[in-house]
Amino acid sequence: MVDNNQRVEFYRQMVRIRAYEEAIRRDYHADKTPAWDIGAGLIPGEMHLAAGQEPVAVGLCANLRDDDALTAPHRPHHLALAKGVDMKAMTAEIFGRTTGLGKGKGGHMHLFDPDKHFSCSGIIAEGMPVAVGQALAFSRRGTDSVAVAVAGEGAANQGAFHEALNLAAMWKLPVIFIIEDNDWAISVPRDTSTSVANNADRAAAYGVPGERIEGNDVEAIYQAVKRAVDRARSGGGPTLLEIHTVRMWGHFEGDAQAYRGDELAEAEAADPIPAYEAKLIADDLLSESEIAQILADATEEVEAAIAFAKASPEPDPSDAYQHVFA
Amino acid sequence: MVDNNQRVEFYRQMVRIRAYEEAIRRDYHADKTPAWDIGAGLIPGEMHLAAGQEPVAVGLCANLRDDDALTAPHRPHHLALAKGVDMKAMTAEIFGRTTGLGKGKGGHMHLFDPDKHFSCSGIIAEGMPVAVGQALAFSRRGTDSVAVAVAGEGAANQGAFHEALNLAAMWKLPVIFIIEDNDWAISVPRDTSTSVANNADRAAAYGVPGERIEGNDVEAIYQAVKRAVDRARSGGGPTLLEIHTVRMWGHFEGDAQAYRGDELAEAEAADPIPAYEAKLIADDLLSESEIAQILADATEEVEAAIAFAKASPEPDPSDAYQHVFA
Amino acid sequence: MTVIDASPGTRRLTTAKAISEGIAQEMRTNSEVFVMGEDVGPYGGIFGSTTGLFDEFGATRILDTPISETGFIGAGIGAAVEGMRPVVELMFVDFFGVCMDQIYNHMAKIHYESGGNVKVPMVLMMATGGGYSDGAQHSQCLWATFAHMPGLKVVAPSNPHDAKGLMISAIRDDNPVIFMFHKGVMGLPWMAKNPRSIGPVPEEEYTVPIGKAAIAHEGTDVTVVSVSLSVQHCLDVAEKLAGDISVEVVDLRTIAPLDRDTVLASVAKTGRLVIVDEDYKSFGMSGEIAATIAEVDPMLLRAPIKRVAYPDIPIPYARVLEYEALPTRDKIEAAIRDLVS
Amino acid sequence: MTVIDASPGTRRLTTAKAISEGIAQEMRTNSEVFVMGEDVGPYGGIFGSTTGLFDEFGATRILDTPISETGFIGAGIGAAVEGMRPVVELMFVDFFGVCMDQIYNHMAKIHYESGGNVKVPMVLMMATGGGYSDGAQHSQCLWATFAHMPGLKVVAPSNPHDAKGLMISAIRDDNPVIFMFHKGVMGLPWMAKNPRSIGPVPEEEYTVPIGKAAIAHEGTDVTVVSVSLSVQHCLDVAEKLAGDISVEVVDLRTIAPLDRDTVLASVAKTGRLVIVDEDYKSFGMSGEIAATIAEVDPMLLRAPIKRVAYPDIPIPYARVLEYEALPTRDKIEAAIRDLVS
Ligand SMILES: Cc1ncc(C[n+]2csc(CCOP(=O)(O)OP(=O)(O)O)c2C)c(N)n1
Ligand SMILES: Cc1ncc(C[n+]2csc(CCOP(=O)(O)OP(=O)(O)O)c2C)c(N)n1
Ligand SMILES: [Mg+2]
Ligand SMILES: [Mg+2]
Repeated sequence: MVDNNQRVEFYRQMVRIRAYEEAIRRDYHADKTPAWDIGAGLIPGEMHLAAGQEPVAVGLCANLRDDDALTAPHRPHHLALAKGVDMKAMTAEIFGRTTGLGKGKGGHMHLFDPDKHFSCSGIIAEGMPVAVGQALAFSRRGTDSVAVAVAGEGAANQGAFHEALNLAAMWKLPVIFIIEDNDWAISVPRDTSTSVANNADRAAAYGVPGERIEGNDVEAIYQAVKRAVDRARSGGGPTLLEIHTVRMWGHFEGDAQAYRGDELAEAEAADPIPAYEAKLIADDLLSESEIAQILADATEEVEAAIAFAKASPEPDPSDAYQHVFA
Repeated sequence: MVDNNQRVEFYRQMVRIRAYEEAIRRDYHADKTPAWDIGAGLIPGEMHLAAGQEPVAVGLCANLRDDDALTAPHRPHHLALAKGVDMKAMTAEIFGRTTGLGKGKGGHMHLFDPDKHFSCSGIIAEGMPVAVGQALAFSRRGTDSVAVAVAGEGAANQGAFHEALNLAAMWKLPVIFIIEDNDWAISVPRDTSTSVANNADRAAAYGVPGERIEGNDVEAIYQAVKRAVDRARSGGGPTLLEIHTVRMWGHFEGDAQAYRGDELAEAEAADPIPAYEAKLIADDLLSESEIAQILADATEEVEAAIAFAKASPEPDPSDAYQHVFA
Repeated sequence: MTVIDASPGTRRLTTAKAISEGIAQEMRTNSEVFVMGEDVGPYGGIFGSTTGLFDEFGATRILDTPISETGFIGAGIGAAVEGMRPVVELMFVDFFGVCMDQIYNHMAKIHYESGGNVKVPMVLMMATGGGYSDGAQHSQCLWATFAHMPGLKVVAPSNPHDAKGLMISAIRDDNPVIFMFHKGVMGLPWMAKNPRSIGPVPEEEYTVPIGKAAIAHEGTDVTVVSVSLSVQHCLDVAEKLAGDISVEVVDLRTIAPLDRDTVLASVAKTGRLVIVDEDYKSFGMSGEIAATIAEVDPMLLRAPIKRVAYPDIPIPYARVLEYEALPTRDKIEAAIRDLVS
Repeated sequence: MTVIDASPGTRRLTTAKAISEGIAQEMRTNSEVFVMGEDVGPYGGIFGSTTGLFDEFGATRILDTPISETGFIGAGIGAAVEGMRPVVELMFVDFFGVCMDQIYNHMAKIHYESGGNVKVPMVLMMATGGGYSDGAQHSQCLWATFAHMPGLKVVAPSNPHDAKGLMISAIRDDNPVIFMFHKGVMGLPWMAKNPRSIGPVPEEEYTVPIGKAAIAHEGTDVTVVSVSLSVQHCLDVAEKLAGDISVEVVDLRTIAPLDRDTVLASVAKTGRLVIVDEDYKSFGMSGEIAATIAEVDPMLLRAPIKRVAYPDIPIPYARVLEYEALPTRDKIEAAIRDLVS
């Protein structure tokens, strides 16, 4: 059972993440006029947002400590925020400023926060072996920290998935592999790319527990991850979880999504936040005014982070030559 | 049931392959004196022989036609011979002669016979996707040819294994994936590299049939492959078979095998050929004189191939610059 | 001599459209040609290289794949070995690291290892280049990495005309061809672009020869050798400087095999050489061109060569950092002026 | 100036033993160092780079891995990011294609992308080179491929002394270092070798600086720049020609970052340059060295440079074909004589 305070906290975190993604979306497009120009504006480049996938990040990270590691894929904001990465430094990175996590060198797909053991990569599935190595370091040092690798359902068809699972299973390392199944890999639907309906079935190929969580339900996700984290912390080795979620927006900003057809309207209707809100209201855990307050707080934090980013200095051109080598 | 003629033919093929591997072994070491020098002699370079694994090649290839494709790994002789690759041209290749399959450019890990749709590669598991592509071509053309990918049990931990299986399953292609489990990947025993005891269990990760065949028994192998080939030819898609076999010799010639301990004696004792011979004798299918004749025929063919190779011209140095591009 | 026919009334296409038209025309005449890759189907290719093909040829000839580059590039090789002519897309060159073994140990070498008995007639196309803040893992050029590997032909057109002609040549070639299109030359509606990314393209099928550079702009004072998007910048600079400095722009079009003769002839004429390369500077294309001169006759050079290449740093995200590193018009102009003065 | 101490009585080791000794000494003093790779355990490394380590340090610090290069190199990166110092072996450089993404998109770039906040102190060692008929997939050098990628240091020693010192430097370096050992310099009992593969190695720990070339043989008539096994051939030729032609042999030792100053100083002295490289000729190391001269001052050269490099062909199996292509002593000598005459 998830206690009531925690349930409200889940809601708060999901609202916070959504407020973040909406604000980034707004600012991403703000100065790309008249039409979308990928390289223009205050936030240039590719932008992969995670609206709809908040339950995964929140349910997952509620089980993690700062000393646990998490490797995220190209769609990382929800995970970074839930893992406790500083919103200001992360936003500044997305705006390419010197105050950013990577001093403007990384960008939105390359957010590194060593204090929170958070990292990400734009190459599909390639964060998975890295998490295995973090878990290896933890276990060699005798700590009970765990490492989490998050990847999309499309990533489960990459060789790196297989190698990472086998290695973690073989060495019984404290790794939790999370597949975020949002039904799509860019324009390719899951059922034309993946030979099994349930990636958790692939756990059998490594002799590790596997579980698929339907419903995009933050509490069910929290519970399933909790079982996996407990197992990993106590030396029980890795777990593979596939979490069915929803990609409410395009693959990246600017994606016209013609390929989605009717499914798009369904996806938009499957927004997990109002659904969870309704539940909490029904359970008498949230009032209208609390809801408004949560949203207001989230908005304030997000806008402050964006204001911080915008007010931060741009790098000096010569900074480009720094940090090639330590 | 395997008919009696076929059983004798299985025996004949296994003897033929063993005679071949023994002769290559002899000639490989013949002029590497006083001690093993990998680059010296008439057959230089790495040499991976398959003594003990004959039942796999013979049981497998008895199900294949010339128009079926087979991609073999770094240990290819038994498979090539069973698939019908010309022994003389193959031997000449191993001796680096102009009459060789690749005019001396490929060597023992790179045997290509387009007429038999046979190829191999020295890179672990990387022949598996190629077989998928051959099957794709067959199915696009509407033929009932099948493609077979053979790889060792060590190869089943490579990403390419996973990607090839998923792709073949997704597209329901006529591919038979054969894992030759000889318990070792060079010096690394299977149980320290592979997180499942049975690679056939990995078939579940792709929703395809999987079967492990114990006993290194050519007839059981033949039957299992037959089911898989029939399924593939009739549009039923891929199958994953793991065949437990034995590596009687070193990983490559020159391998001192100190890491094997007692298991080595067991492996040498597990020679499948005398065992099968005894069975056929017991079933009254072979007499002593027939056995002697089969061996004599095999030896004669093998020695003729080696003589052909030795008598064939070495390439002209300038040939090195030919065939970079078609 | 430039092969671009710019006569008025000629139909103008984006490079993306020119590529997909080239593929479509080959597919109509040769049933062995098919296309495979991520998002090449209904989406039409992330950078538009397969736009419209799915509608015309359907799912049996335009195959969306899982995210399994080793798997599907290997499958392309297998199909090619059996005589088909796959056109396979690796979405970004930056992803080569997950599938390079298939590319350089198999696609590139099978023909040689087989003593010429097996052919691998396959096109592997991929997007290259930066300039739009896509960061260190999505902005590279890396052509030298492929050109360094024997057995691969590597082309990188700078304009729509050459793109179509090179694609048709690549499909018809019996060898594996790496076809690199810089995102900046594709003429995409959603990316800032040089007008040169849209240009005249004949309707009919035609080929542009692989292995032949073009003199994209004739000149006598200085030779500027470049490839792909940077050629557009070089042409802009050459036109700007015309009357003042006479710049000869060599568009390599093919990186491997390198058309050394055209480079040497131009340098013999001008005595000065600037190499402009968006790929990393060291151990790359710019070095190879310098070596070509140095091993034939360094005395051809009246002055040291100049390299305007990507410095040896990972590609930074922030625009100001990325443009510090990119080979921009300003840097090209400065290098030319420096050399000629 | 050569750093090899050849005073009589000095202990002599093979390069393989020198490498494993360097690793062992670092492991004794730093518990964060561990070794991972295929057959690095009881087998001791296919080319002997980890001989004896398993006996001393056991399975918890010397980890045999599955054949999952992306998996275990990625795991090395993860461990390094957490502050450990993994020494990871990729058995043959030729296998880089199955795991290059981890190497160049992750190991090489994380430090930069993180704005310097994350370090990846990792050694990735691998065997290179041919000459013993191992064919197109097991005989390559490919150092230029790694050197072309920013963020990687690439070393390739030519002798036991440098191998130990460079290994210790590499382990202590806070950056990823690619440590390439040519099989021919390892001093293996089962491979024909040059006596230079066994040599004096101090017992104590010492470092050889990364990024510094050595003048392996002083001379005044011609500069020969090379790396790894080819340096041994160059030294043989230099000694043979001594009295007749005075050859300066520059052993780069590190390929990236390249010690351009040492090369330039030598060429400034001799006016003649031969580059000897077992890696493929085009788009590689030889080009970069040529460019280094050409962009500083082509007038340093009294004659065109010569490249004795692997031609742009896949590596053939048959001995006669392979030796036709390899940079042999005869070819090096001929190039030198040609240049000086
Ligand atoms: C190795 C590799 N191949 C292809 C891509 C291009 N790519 C970026 S995101 C993506 C789809 C990923 O789908 P999924 O894993 O389901 O994650 P999602 O985007 O749905 O969150 C693709 C193909 C990549 N970044 N890396
Ligand atoms: C990608 C790759 N990694 C490593 C190697 C080196 N290698 C050659 S054979 C081999 C062991 C293969 O074991 P297995 O697949 O079981 O086949 P077996 O040798 O037992 O037939 C290894 C590691 C290689 N050739 N390719
Ligand atoms: Mg997805
Ligand atoms: Mg095996």
